[in-house]
Order: sequence, then structure tokens, then C-alpha cells
Amino acid sequence: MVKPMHPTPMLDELEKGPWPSFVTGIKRLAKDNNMAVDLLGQLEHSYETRMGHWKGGTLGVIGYGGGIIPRFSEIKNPDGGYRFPDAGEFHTLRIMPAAGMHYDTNTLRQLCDVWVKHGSGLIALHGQSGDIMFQGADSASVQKAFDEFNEMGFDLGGAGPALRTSASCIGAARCEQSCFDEAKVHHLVINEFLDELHRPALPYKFKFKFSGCPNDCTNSIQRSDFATIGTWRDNIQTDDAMGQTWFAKHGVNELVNDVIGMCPTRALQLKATKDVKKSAEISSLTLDGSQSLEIDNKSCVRCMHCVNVMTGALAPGKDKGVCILIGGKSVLKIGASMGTVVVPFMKLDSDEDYENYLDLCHRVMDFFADNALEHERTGEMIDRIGLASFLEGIEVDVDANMINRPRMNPYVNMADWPVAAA
Amino acid sequence: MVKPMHPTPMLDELEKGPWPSFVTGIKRLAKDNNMAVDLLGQLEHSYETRMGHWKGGTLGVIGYGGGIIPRFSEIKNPDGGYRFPDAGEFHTLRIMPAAGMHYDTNTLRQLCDVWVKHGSGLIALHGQSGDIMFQGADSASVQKAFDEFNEMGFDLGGAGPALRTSASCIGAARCEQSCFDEAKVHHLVINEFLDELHRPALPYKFKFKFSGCPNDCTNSIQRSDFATIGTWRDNIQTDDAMGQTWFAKHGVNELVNDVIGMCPTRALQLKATKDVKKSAEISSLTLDGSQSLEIDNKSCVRCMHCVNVMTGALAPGKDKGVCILIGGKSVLKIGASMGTVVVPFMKLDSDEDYENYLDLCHRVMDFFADNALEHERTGEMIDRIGLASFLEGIEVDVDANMINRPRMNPYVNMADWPVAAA
Amino acid sequence: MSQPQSAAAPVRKPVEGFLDNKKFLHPKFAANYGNWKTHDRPRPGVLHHVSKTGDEVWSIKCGTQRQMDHYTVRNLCDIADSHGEGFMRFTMRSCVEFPVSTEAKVAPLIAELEKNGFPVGGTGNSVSMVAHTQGWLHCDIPGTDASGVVKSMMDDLIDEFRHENMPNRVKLSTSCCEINCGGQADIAVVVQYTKPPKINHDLVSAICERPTVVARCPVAAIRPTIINGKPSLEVDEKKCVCCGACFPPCPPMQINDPDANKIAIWVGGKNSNARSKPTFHKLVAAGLPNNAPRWPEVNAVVRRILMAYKADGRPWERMGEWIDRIGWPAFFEKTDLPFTKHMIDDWRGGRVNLNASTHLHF
Amino acid sequence: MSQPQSAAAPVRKPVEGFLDNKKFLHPKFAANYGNWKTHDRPRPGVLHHVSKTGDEVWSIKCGTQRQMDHYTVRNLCDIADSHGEGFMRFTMRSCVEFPVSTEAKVAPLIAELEKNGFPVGGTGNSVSMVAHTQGWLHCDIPGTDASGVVKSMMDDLIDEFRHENMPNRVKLSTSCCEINCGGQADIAVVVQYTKPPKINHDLVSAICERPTVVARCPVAAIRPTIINGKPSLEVDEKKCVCCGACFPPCPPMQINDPDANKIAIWVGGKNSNARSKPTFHKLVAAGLPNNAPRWPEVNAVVRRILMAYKADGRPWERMGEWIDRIGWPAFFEKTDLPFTKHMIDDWRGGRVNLNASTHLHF
Ligand code: SRM
Ligand code: SRM
Ligand code: SRM
Ligand code: SRM
Ligand code: SF4
Ligand code: SF4
Ligand code: SF4
Ligand code: SF4
Ligand code: SF4
Ligand code: SF4
Ligand code: SF4
Ligand code: SF4
Repeated sequence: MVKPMHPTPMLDELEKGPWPSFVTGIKRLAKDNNMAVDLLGQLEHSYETRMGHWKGGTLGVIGYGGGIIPRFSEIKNPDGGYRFPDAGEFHTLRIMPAAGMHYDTNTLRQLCDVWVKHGSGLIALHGQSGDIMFQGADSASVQKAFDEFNEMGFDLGGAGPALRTSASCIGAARCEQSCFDEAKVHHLVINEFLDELHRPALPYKFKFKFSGCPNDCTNSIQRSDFATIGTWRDNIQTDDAMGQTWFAKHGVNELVNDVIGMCPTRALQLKATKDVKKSAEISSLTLDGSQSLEIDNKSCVRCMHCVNVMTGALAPGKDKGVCILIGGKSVLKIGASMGTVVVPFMKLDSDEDYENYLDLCHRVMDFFADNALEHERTGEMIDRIGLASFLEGIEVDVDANMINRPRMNPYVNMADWPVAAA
Repeated sequence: MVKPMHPTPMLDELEKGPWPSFVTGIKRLAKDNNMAVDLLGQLEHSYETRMGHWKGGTLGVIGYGGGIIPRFSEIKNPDGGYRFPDAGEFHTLRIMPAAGMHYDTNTLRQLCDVWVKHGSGLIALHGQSGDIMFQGADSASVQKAFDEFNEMGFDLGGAGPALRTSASCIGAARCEQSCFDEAKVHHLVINEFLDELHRPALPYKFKFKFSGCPNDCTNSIQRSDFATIGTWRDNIQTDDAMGQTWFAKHGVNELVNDVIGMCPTRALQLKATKDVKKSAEISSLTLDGSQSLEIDNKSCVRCMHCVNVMTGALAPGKDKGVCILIGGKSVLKIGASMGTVVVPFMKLDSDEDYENYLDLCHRVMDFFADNALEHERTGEMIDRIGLASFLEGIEVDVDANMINRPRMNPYVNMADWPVAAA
Repeated sequence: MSQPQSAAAPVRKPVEGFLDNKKFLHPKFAANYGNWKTHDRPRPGVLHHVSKTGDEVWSIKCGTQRQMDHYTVRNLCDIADSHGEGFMRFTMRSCVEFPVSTEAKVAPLIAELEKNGFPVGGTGNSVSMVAHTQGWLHCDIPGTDASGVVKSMMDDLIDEFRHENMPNRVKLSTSCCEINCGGQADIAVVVQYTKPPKINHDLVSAICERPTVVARCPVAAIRPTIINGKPSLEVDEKKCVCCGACFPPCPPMQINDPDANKIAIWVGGKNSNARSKPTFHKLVAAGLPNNAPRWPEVNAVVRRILMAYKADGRPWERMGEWIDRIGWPAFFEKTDLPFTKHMIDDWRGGRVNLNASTHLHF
Repeated sequence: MSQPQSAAAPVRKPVEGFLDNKKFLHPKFAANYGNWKTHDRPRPGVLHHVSKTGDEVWSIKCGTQRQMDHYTVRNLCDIADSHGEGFMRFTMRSCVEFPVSTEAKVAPLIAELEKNGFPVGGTGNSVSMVAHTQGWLHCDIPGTDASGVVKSMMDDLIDEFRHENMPNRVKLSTSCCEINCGGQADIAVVVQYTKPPKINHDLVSAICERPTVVARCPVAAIRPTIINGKPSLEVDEKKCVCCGACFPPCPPMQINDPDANKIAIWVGGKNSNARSKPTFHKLVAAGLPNNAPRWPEVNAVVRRILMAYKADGRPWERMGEWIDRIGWPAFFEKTDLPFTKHMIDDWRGGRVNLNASTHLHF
């Protein structure tokens, strides 16, 4: 038996227009779902008052310390009861999807079934960190819902001062630019740190993200503490046949203006094929009978631009691996900060490579746990103690690829120069 | 009667080699000049001990509060007397040369004559601020030397917390890039502020510099508090005849790699002459029968590069004026800082223009005098109070040319947005 | 932490572990894993990937409302089964991609999606779906709604989602407080508080750990104090930058206010490393009213910015790269937005954002 | 301030005012003032300017030692009279330019200058004369000599001054303390202190205004204290960055030390706005000994850097622009210099100098 709808004149405005409407969706739910009815009431109240009306709390599932975002309505009747009682408790379960957010339809439907049984039926696919957010369980249902998701093989995501749910790009599964097995590493890392994920004990949140190449489709540099991004060390690969096809279609003007002219480091030059430099560091693409695109791979910064524009004709090199950047986060306290290079290049092929990688992850996480202040992200910590000290702490050598440019001020005590320069 | 030379085995090493030797020069002086003899002794002692041995003091000429750099030797005999007595006092007179450091030989010889009479005969042409530095007068001779220089029409330069001696590039006198009359403005400014120059009463030093174009041959952005640099607002001027001569000599590769490819804002494009955009903002240069260099003057940042490379074929526009940057200084306290744009463009042709300009100079100097802390340069002051407050103080409106980019953090109270945006 | 459980049920130990994605991969993805060669876009909303063996897969992409009722999810599943091949994946921006193995399936699948109200597009140089946050629907600190802002914005921009007419990809985000969970974007719509927090002194001592709150303030504007004999906090309003960072740890420091909550617009953020290095978005408009339910003033500004970029950007120039070429003065001119003193960075290290050169745009 | 004057002489009032340069201008400069059209360089050391009227002037440029005895100045004047046209001017870098009205005078003038020991060159893409400071010859705070460093460096580089073989202009500077009066340059040689000041506590109270000194320290490392009952100052040596800023206002805080004074080398400073915006020079070598009288270790590094640039730079790339293209790793490789932690900027706002991107050079 479903209760009557609250009037929602403001929300109704959001049913207009061509983009799929979340209001229409919630109304669909409300047909047989009192929680959805009251959710609409509460939300309409927010639209009217132009204020949020939820407060947090603490709530969890057995064995875990995080992963649930509890919400209690602050809209009360004079008697202290909830004005929208069926949505008075409206908690979210963060559930981790498999890497790359791939699904078969059966699994998705099964997830829906569980959520209709124990929750509101409202699902956010996905949260900005990469969780499936099952939104709207009352306190009594949280454990039950979790148990069923967990039976299906899904585990809870992160919340609070803990390792957070991670994201990886589609990468190797469908993308020609992929430089490492994103899903595999994503998988390895989460399983390695389940304890940090489920039982918050870090100074503050900590996020991994994995992008297969510098296009960084997971925004890892700005949105994760620990970004792992694919790249390569050797020469850009070229495919003359595809190069000629491209050139025939696009012509020299486009090549000059859109490719050569946009390379950030002038690594590309247009050359008569006979004038192309012969050197181990040069790769080149023939464009037609007489002309070539010359790539000075020593000047190339692996930005991806030419490879993107001329995909197939140009491709990342063969000596692939990853670059690691640490310290990305949002705006709090010091202003938004990006991760900065901590490992310019690391192979990720052999088992030994993976071990090295996980070992580094541990050193970083341990150092963070031991040295960050409360509610301090890695980026803030590094800002406070200096990159050099951080590197020392995690036992990584300094490298000129870590900087945009050396210091421009003499404000440094270099008494230990001889040691550092040795 | 000249005294015997001190042994100078280390300095003697600096007589070797092809570059003109200052040691040889001082030795030439020492043939009939005891001050030079003892100067060599004192200097050799510095080379041996690898330490400086001068200390400052206070010394001036009548009517002025600065302009002399007093030096007293710290190398003493056990009895407290100077070990190199004839160089025990070794003061410098800072004398301002005419703008552009032009001389006729008579004047230069006359300056030498005065300095042989009253000083050591050692002259630095010129100091980094732009003074002639007459180095080596004892305390008794400073006034006499100054009086004679002053009779010739030269005036003392700045020192201490005062307006300093200024510099302007050769500019209009010999340079095709000149966008204003550098020497005239230099002249105007110094004469306007003689009091600030001669009678130190500012919080700290204040320097003007004048460069006729953005090549900035006086390093004004980094080395002056108030940089005046010529530029233009309209389109780059082109001369087809010279363009064709250039192209015939240099060819398309050089044009693409050295000119088009190096424009910082992709304002240059190679176009078939028939395809050149017709628009008030476009100027173009024909290169041969069929091709042209197209200049999108809206994207051009007046960096000078193409104009430098193709001088004559390309030239600054006709609507010339100056840009003013404030706050350049060296390394103390906050690290080296550059001047930043405070007036993106100002005409400097009519008398009224000059008045406006001097009026701005006064507002800046007054604000600096009233608001800087002791020993605080303009750059530090602006860093401390914020550019916006400084602009308000000197009554200049904000302008998007003053910034590289707007703020990237939300840390600002915008309660007065409606007023600011009006 | 309270652990709600039915008294009767035996304690179930969770099975901890991250689910392997192998079984969810479309067979073409699995077969050509790590072995792709190139791709093209036969039309907006369709990606055509070719592997080194010549194998091909087409991915059809559509937008969603992200906050989906289970009916919508089932609807998508049904379409995947009837017109696709039973697999689907979600993108980082809540779009769905349906992989199919033959070109023949592309057009019917598109038709079915559009028929069911799912716009097809969002690939290549189109306008992306907006990176989405929680807002009034769920967050405990929001200054505006997220789903509503996104819905009204995408209604307005759906043509630009469906077509690839921009110079390069356009990534949008919205955030319902200054924390900015939506991230850096080509155009970001973010709440901007304009008043210091109003403090309910009666509640502070009960709810807030005062040293924690004091430590959160980026400008050290909060001081412990005693009000009416009770420990409380006070704010130096001259210092306060109205960031709202004190509100989450101390809700009695109310930062939200229906009228003082304004919307700011930021442009030129970029996450990829293509051409230019990643960069943060920059403030270009503020003081826009928090005008639920459809935020017309915000949408008008977003559209103006997009249209200026569309008209003037060169191929492959992202929003910020376009502005770097034409200059900030021209940006403000072309978008008819006022440049104000608030845009001059005065945060730590902000000096690097001043123009220390004669590079000028006229 | 003491005003030395002979008791007998009447007080002379100075004539204040800045001398007009008109009468010192070469007639060609005066006649074509503001009316020049173009220039070229027929050979290194010679500029040939042409005015809009077709008028021409040749300027022959030579180097000097800057700190000149009057004989040297007179020698230059004699040459200007005998082989030039009685006019000369000095550049910002202590070179002399002799303008002449006919091409015929160029070669004899060059010959005469070289015969008298004045190297001709320094134009265009050559290595400039070093921007010069005071050092032990005159300054009260120097850590090394300037004239000596410059002399030994230019002896080594005179060929590069005489020829135009560099990718673009190379501007050098030296500074005899960290204050850096020599300014930002393509290659700058600057004293770097490596020990906190040694304090002579007996003198502090007599000589130093303690609050002034405390205020000068960029890292607030100086505290007032009492030593042996006398007011003095103490330094927190962990904080101290050995900048020497306390020494000028308080000479008892001796920062100089024959062995701890080292030389650092900085590259990539640029003042012009051509192509890239002006930028500061960056630290690339330190710990070099202050090895008077000829500083061979310093000159060797300067030469190595110059030769790497000469070999690898492209036309019109200034030092810093070359490095931006090839990357810092390649720079350190090609110059065989160690990259150390000291080069990682940790000054305020230094985060912008870290690499927040995957732009990497391998
Ligand atoms: C749900 C989600 C937005 C969404 O609708 O997608 C979200 C929602 C909240 N974020 Fe977030 N953040 C979400 C992704 C992000 C991201 C993006 C990302 O992970 O890629 C960021 C930027 C990256 C970063 O980590 O900094 C982000 C930066 C923050 C911050 C700022 C942290 C900082 O150091 O600046 C806070 C504040 C805090 O942690 O104290 C925050 C805090 C919050 C809180 C917990 C508000 C609070 O302090 O009480 C929000 C809970 C809302 C709710 O009711 O569920 N959220 N938050 C995202 C998580 C869903 C998921 O698990 O998939
Ligand atoms: C003589 C000269 C070097 C030279 O050999 O050419 C020089 C020499 C001194 N400079 Fe300088 N500076 C000289 C040009 C500069 C420049 C370059 C310029 O003006 O273009 C700068 C950089 C630009 C600037 O103004 O910051 C410069 C930045 C400094 C500073 C750092 C100021 C800062 O805020 O960072 C100081 C220290 C101070 O003022 O306290 C300083 C201080 C000094 C003192 C007064 C040392 C002291 O504090 O006792 C030196 C006196 C040396 C002497 O015995 O004559 N000198 N000084 C230059 C002046 C000659 C002239 O009048 O023509
Ligand atoms: C599906 C998705 C990855 C995923 O695992 O979900 C993805 C997939 C692809 N991206 Fe991406 N990108 C995806 C999010 C991103 C993001 C992150 C984001 O959207 O927040 C970025 C960074 C955005 C930024 O810079 O702020 C991103 C920056 C790129 C770029 C670099 C664009 C540039 O020039 O700056 C490329 C290269 C290109 O365009 O050729 C790229 C290229 C691609 C290619 C063409 C890669 C390939 O060869 O297959 C994929 C098809 C894109 C298309 O739809 O046209 N992808 N891509 C994401 C789709 C999001 C969406 O629904 O719109
Ligand atoms: C004579 C002098 C001006 C003066 O009033 O004394 C001067 C004169 C000219 N400069 Fe300069 N510059 C002079 C100091 C500078 C400086 C400052 C400095 O040396 O410290 C700079 C800034 C250096 C920097 O960026 O750090 C400077 C940056 C330029 C540039 C920009 C170079 C670049 O690409 O970055 C040009 C343009 C060019 O090279 O075509 C230029 C161009 C010129 C031209 C070609 C202008 C012209 O069309 O006549 C002049 C002849 C230069 C030559 O010798 O080849 N001049 N020029 C200065 C000679 C100094 C010396 O003896 O070496
Ligand atoms: S980050 Fe690179 S590898 Fe991953 S999906 Fe994007 S383009 Fe492909
Ligand atoms: S990938 Fe390398 S060569 Fe290609 S555009 Fe980027 S930097 Fe230039
Ligand atoms: S700054 Fe410009 S106008 Fe002045 S001399 Fe240099 S190039 Fe000529
Ligand atoms: S002057 Fe203008 S067009 Fe010429 S290179 Fe510089 S920015 Fe480009
Ligand atoms: S942006 Fe702010 S209000 Fe919105 S979900 Fe994130 S924390 Fe909550
Ligand atoms: S709103 Fe921000 S700046 Fe103001 S008191 Fe709170 S934390 Fe501090
Ligand atoms: S650099 Fe230092 S030591 Fe040299 S002249 Fe300038 S202030 Fe004196
Ligand atoms: S040397 Fe510099 S950092 Fe050290 S105490 Fe003196 S002023 Fe402070």
C-alpha cells in the first residue's frame, strides 16, 4: 500500500526537457515505494528552502568500519518525528563494481533485485570515485542488503579515513593506447589493501586510480593520491601504410596546423624523406612519395597528442610501463593539488615487477600512515615536508623527471651537497 | 713619488689570457698612483684569504643624502692603522650618464681628467643600475670630485632607500623596434623625482627602467620596480618586398620551423595567398607568387619573435604606446620577483600622455612611500597586500591582461561581487 | 559504530575481496585484450575499434541520469539483450557503452536507445555528460542540488552531446559545495559561499571537537572562545574566505544560506596530458543565483561560454588551450562576462598567476 | 651623515638635474631618431642599421674589462677619434659601440680595436660580456671577486664572444653574493653560502639594530637573545637557509667563509619576452670551490653547458627554451652534472615547479 504523493511543483519542472529525468525515475519508484514518496517530499522541501536537510551519523556492517554513508532527515515535525518518515533514514551503500565497470545484464538485474528487496530501488551508476551507490536503505536493511551483494561476489567500497574505492580506465579491454594491464593492477592493489579499505585507520582518505596512458581517462592526477599511468620509454611506433592513408585524407595543412604545430616540445618536424635523420632516437612516418614526419623521441614528452590524432599510424612504443604520481586531491586547506611524479617509469610485466610495485605502494601507505597529520592528504603532507623528504621516506631516488624545473631561489642549506652529488 | 708594489702573485694570474685585464689596468695606474698600489695590495689579500675586507660607513656631498658608496679597509696593522693606507678609504661616486650611455670623446676624456685629479683613476663603465662608478676617492676628495663632475652637467646617482639611477635602451636612437621615446621618458622621470633620488626618504630602493619594446634590452621586468616597455595595440606591419627577399633567402622550412613554429600563441599560419582571411584583425605578408604568412593579431601577444627574425618585413604596429609592470627586484626575503602588468597599455605621444604617465608614477611612489614596510620593495609589498589592493591604492582598474590566468581556488570572500561586477 | 542486525540471524562473515572483471567482459574485449590497433568514430556516439588481428567491435554510447531507478537500469539491460549482445559498461561519466560485434547492429541499437529516451552521443569532440555529485538528494553539506543542475544543463546541451561540433572534447562538472567532488573540468559549475559561517553557539560544545575545527580552517580564522559560559568558536570575519571547510566537522557553523549561496563558473580545467600539462579550472563568473529548480542564469552563462569556444576554437584546442591562444581579455569579451578583482589570485603562491611579461592580447 | 669639505671653500650648491643625451648622439642617430627600418649584421661585432629614409649607420662593438683605468678609457677615445667619428656608447653589458657613417670605416676600426686588445664581437647569437658586479674590489659583503671571475670566464669564452655560433644570444652574469646584483641570465655564476652565520656576540649589541635583523631573515630563523649579559642574536640553524641576508644589516653575523663559500651555477634565466615569457634562472650545479684567482672548476662547468647548448640547440632557442624541449634529464646527462635533491624547489609556492603531469623525457 503506497502512500499519497507530496505535491512537488518544483521537482516537476525537472521532468521537462529531453535528458533522462531522475525525478521521473523516482516517481516511477514511488508508485509502489513509500521511501521514494517521502524522498520526493524531502527533496521538494530542499528545493523550496534551497537548503540541504540531511545529517550524517555512524552506521556499518559487521566486520567493517566504513563503506556506508548514513543519512538521517533533519526535517522534523513539531513532535520531533520525521516529517518524511519513510525517508527519515536514507543511507547509501558504496559497492565496488568490477574494474572498468563492465557488466552482463544478468548481474545488473540481480543487483536491482536485491536493491528493490532491501532498499529504495535508486542506484547511482556510478559515484565519482567509482562505487555503485545504492542509495536509500533504512538502518535495519543495510546489513541485509550488503550480505546479498556480498554473496554475489561484490564487496563494500571505502569511506572515511581509509583506502577508497578505486577506478581504472577501460584500457587494455578496448583501447589501443593502453600501456599496461590496468584492471589487473587495480585488482591487485585493492586486494592487497583490503584491510585499509574496510577498517579506516589512516590519517585521512587515500585514493588509487589507474589510467592506461597519459590521456588519463580516470583523471588520476587530480583526483587520486596515487596515480598509476601507462607510458613508454622507447620510440613512438609508426605504421607507414596507415600514415599514408591518413595523409591522403587530411593533407599537409592539417598535419602542420593540427599535429606538428601542437606538439608541446617541437619534437615533430616535416622533412623530405631523404633528409630524415638516421639515429636510434628518431622514428619517422612516410606520408607520401617524398615527405615524412620526423619524430625526435628525445624531445617527445609522451603527451599522446600526435598518437591520438593519427591513431594507428602512430602508437606508443614497445618498452611500456607506468609513471606514478602522488598527491592529487581536491580543494580543502591548501587548494586543489595535483599528483606529482614520484616514479617516472617502472616496468609492470613480470611477477617481480608487480611485487616491486606493491612494495612501493606499501612504503607510500606506511609513510602516510606514520607521518600525515589527522585529516591531512598525501598532497598536503608532501607540501608540508617537501618532496625530497618524502622521497627519502619512501626510499625513492630523486630524478630530474620529477620536476618542471630546478629551484629558482637560493634558499637552501647545501652543506650536504657532496653527499647528495656523489 | 710612487711607493713600491706589493707582491701580487695571484692577481698576476689575471693578467694572462686574451680578455682585457682589469689587473693590468690597475697596474698601469699604480705606476704613478699610491692608491692603486695599495688597492692591489688589499685585493691580493682578499684573493689570498678568499674574503672581502671592506666595510661601509656614511659619507655624502653637500645637499644630498645618497650617491656615495663609502668603503673603509678592514685590513689593519697591529697598531690599528690601515695596512694599505693609501687605499684605506676607497669610496665610489655614482654618477648618472646621459640616457643610453652615449658619449663624445671629449666628455669622456674630461671625466677621466677629473677622476685622475681627485680619485684613483679607476672607472667602471657602467654599474648594473646604469651609473658611471668612479671608484676610489678618499673622504676628503669626494666633494671636490663631485663638484667638478657636476660642473660638467653630470649629477649624482642614487643609493640607499631612495629612487635609484635608471637605465633606458638605445631604442629610438638606433633601433627599428622602438615603440616610444625611451630617452625622453627616462629624462622626464629622473628630473621629476630628483628629490627622491638625492634625499633618501623611501621605505627602500625604487628603480625605473625603460625598454623600447618587449625584447626588454634593459631587463626591466626583473630588475626594476617600475618597468616601462614599448608595445603596440594594432596589427603587425608588413612590407611585402622585404618579405619576399627574406623568403627567397631563407625558404619555407626555416619559415615553418624558426618563425611559425616558435610563435607562442599559434598566431602565425602559412596560407595560400588566396585563402588569407579578410578581416580587420588579420595582417599578412606575401612570400612569393602563391604563399603568404597570415598573422592573427588577436592571438598575437606582441612577443617580438617574428618581428625580430624578419625585421623590416615585419614591424610593430602603428598604434604604439607602453606597458607598465611593477614589482621587479632581486632575491631578498621572498625570492627574486618580476614586475607584473599594472597598465597593459598607455599612449605616450602627447603632452597630456606624459602628464598622465608622470601622474601615475607619483601615485605609485606615494603609495609605496606610505604603505611599504621598512626595507620592503614594491614587489614584496604587492605580494603582501595583494595586487587588487595595490591597484585600488593607485587608482587603476583591474584588467584581464594583468593576469596569466584567473584564480584556481575558491578562497575569496565575494560578498561585494555585485559592486565589482557592475 | 552501531551494527544493526536482526537478533536471530547468525553473524555472517563478509567475503572480502575485489571482484574480477574477466567474466563481465564482452567476448571481443576478452579476445583482443591488450591487442588493439586503432579506432575511429563512424558517427557521434559510436566507437569502432579494430584489433591487431583485424577483429572489430562497435561501442554505442548513450547518456543516463546517473541517479537511476531500477526500472531504468532494467530498461538498459533489456535493450542490451534485445539489440546488443548482453554486455554493457559504464563510463566514468555515467554513460553506458554497448559493445556489439557487427556493424549491422549499430543503427537498430541506436534507434532503440533513442526511442527509450537515452540520448546517443558523448564521444569525441562532443560535450560530455556532467560529472555528477550528490547535492540535496543525499549529501549532508550541500549548497545546491546536483542532479537538478545536471538535468537542466543537459536538457540545454543535449544537441552538443549528440553531435561532435566542438573543437575538442568538452568535459563538464558540477559540485554542490566548494569541496568540489565533481573535479576539474573544461567548464565547472560550483557553489560559492559568500558569507562567513553563522554559528549556533549553543550546539558547538556538544557537537564539535574544537581543535579539529580550528585546524580545518585554511586561513586560521577560527579561534576557541567562551560564549555564555560555554566553550564555543568565533570567526575572524575579515580573514574568513567563506570556504565552508569548518561546516562538515562542525555543523553548528552553518555556511549554507538560501540567498548567500551563489554559483560560480570555472573554465579551462584539463586532466589529460595531451599537448598541454593538466591544469586546474579558473574562475570566470560568480554571483549567479542558486535558482532552483532550473538554474537558468547558470545555464545561460555555460551556453555562452560553449558557443564562444565552438565558434572560435581551432581543432584539438581544449577550452583552456583556446583561451591561452586568444587571451583572457578576449575570453571575457566574447562571453560578455565581467572581469573582476576576485579573479586575481591572492592565495599562497598566487604570484605565478600574475602576468610578469609583456605578453598582452589587444 | 658627515659632509667632508675643506673649511675654506664656500658651500657650492649642486646643480640638480639629469643630463640631456642629445648632444652625445652620433649625428646619424640624431637624424634618424625614431625612424629606423631594419638592421642586419654583416659580421659578428658589427650592426648595420638602415633608416626609413635609406640612411645607414654601422656600429662596431667591442668588449672591455668594465673596471677600467683611465688609460683604457682614453685609448678607446683615441680609437673613436682616429678610426671612428668621435662618438661612442656603452651597452648595458659594458661593451662599447662605435657608430660610423660609411662601411669603409668598419674594417680599419675593427683592426685597430683588436690591435689594442679590445675583442670585437658580442652581437647576435654570440656569448655576451658577463654582467658584472663588485666583489672583493669594492663591496662590503662579497663572497668572491667579480672582476676576477669575469676575466677568467671571458678569457675562456672569447672565441664565442667573437663568433656568432650559438643558437641564440647567450647572456651571462656573475654575482659575488646571493643578493645577485648581476641578475637573471642564461648562465649565472653566483656565490652560495653553505653554513649559517657565525656570530660575534661581542659586537652585535653595538652594531646591529636587532629588530631590523630579525625582520630581514626570510625564514624567521633569528631570535633576540642575551649572551654573556649582552643583548645578542641567535640563529636556529635547522631553519637557516644560509642566505646571508642578515649579514649586511649586521656584519657580526659573518656569513662568508673561505671554504664554506661555494659557487653555484644557474641556467635558463631570460629577460626578454620573445617567444616564451621571462623566467628566472634555475640551479644546476653547486658546491664548486671558490678557487681564486681563476676558478677553473667554475669555468669548466660553464663551458660544458655552453657546448652542450651549442651542439644541440635549434636556431632561436634560448638556453632555457632548449632545455624545455629536450628536458631536464637530458640536460643533466649532456652536461654530466648530478641532479640532486637541493634542486627540488621547497620554497613557498614551490609546488608549481614539480612535475604534475606525465610529460616525461626518456
Ligand atoms: C558520493 C560522491 C559524489 C558523487 O555523487 O559521486 C562524494 C560525496 C561526498 N564527498 Fe567527495 N564524493 C565523491 C567523490 C569525490 C571525489 C572524486 C573522486 O574520488 O575521483 C573527490 C575529489 C578527489 C579527492 O579525493 O580529493 C572528492 C573530494 C571530497 C573531499 C575533499 C577532499 C580534499 O582533501 O580536498 C571531501 C571532504 C572530506 O573528505 O573531508 C569529500 C567529502 C564528501 C562527503 C563525504 C561530504 C562530507 O564531508 O560529509 C560527500 C558524501 C555525499 C553523500 O551523501 O554520499 N569529498 N569526493 C563521490 C564518491 C562516490 C563513490 O564512492 O564513488
Ligand atoms: C654596484 C652594483 C653592482 C655593480 O658592480 O654593478 C651593486 C652593488 C651593491 N648592491 Fe646591488 N648593485 C648594483 C645593481 C643591482 C641590481 C641591478 C640593477 O639595478 O639593474 C640589482 C637587482 C635589481 C634590484 O634592484 O633588486 C641589485 C640588487 C641588490 C640588492 C637586492 C635587493 C632585493 O630586494 O632583493 C641589494 C641588497 C639591499 O638593497 O639591501 C643590493 C645591495 C648592493 C650593495 C649596496 C651591497 C650592500 O648591501 O652593502 C652593493 C654595493 C657594492 C659597492 O661596493 O659598490 N643590490 N643591485 C650595482 C649598482 C651600480 C650602479 O649604480 O649602476
Ligand atoms: C570511456 C572512457 C574511459 C572509461 O574507462 O570510461 C574514455 C574512452 C576514450 N577516451 Fe577518454 N574516456 C573517458 C574519459 C576521459 C576523461 C575523464 C573524464 O571524462 O572526466 C578524460 C580527461 C578529460 C580532461 O582532460 O579533463 C579523457 C581524455 C581523453 C583524451 C584527451 C583529450 C584531449 O585532447 O585533451 C583522449 C584522446 C583523444 O581525444 O583522442 C581520449 C580518448 C579516448 C578514446 C578515444 C581512447 C581509445 O582510443 O579508445 C576512448 C573513446 C572516447 C570517446 O568516447 O570518444 N580520452 N577521457 C571515458 C568516457 C567518459 C565519458 O563518458 O565521457
Ligand atoms: C645594445 C643593447 C641595448 C643597449 O641599450 O645597450 C641591445 C641592442 C640590441 N638588441 Fe638587445 N641589446 C642589449 C641588451 C639586451 C638584453 C639585456 C642584457 O644583455 O642583459 C636583452 C635581454 C636578455 C634576456 O632575455 O635575458 C636583450 C634581448 C634582445 C632580444 C631578444 C632575444 C631573444 O630571442 O630572447 C633581441 C631580439 C633579437 O635577438 O633579434 C634583441 C635585439 C637587439 C637589437 C638587434 C635591436 C635592434 O634591432 O637594433 C640590438 C642589437 C643587438 C646585437 O648586438 O646583436 N635584444 N638585449 C644591449 C647590448 C648588451 C650587450 O652588450 O650585450
Ligand atoms: S587512459 Fe588511455 S588507455 Fe585508458 S581508456 Fe583512456 S586513452 Fe585508453
Ligand atoms: S606524443 Fe610526443 S611527439 Fe607526439 S605530440 Fe606529444 S610530445 Fe609531440
Ligand atoms: S628594447 Fe627593443 S627598442 Fe630597445 S634596443 Fe632592445 S630591441 Fe630596440
Ligand atoms: S609577435 Fe605575435 S605573431 Fe609574432 S611570434 Fe610573437 S606572438 Fe607570434
Ligand atoms: S560537492 Fe560537496 S555537497 Fe556535493 S557531494 Fe561533494 S561534498 Fe557533498
Ligand atoms: S568558512 Fe572557511 S575560512 Fe571561514 S572560518 Fe570556516 S573554515 Fe575558516
Ligand atoms: S652581488 Fe652581492 S657582493 Fe656582489 S656587488 Fe652585489 S651585493 Fe655586493
Ligand atoms: S643566513 Fe639567512 S636564513 Fe640564515 S639566519 Fe641569516 S637571514 Fe636567516
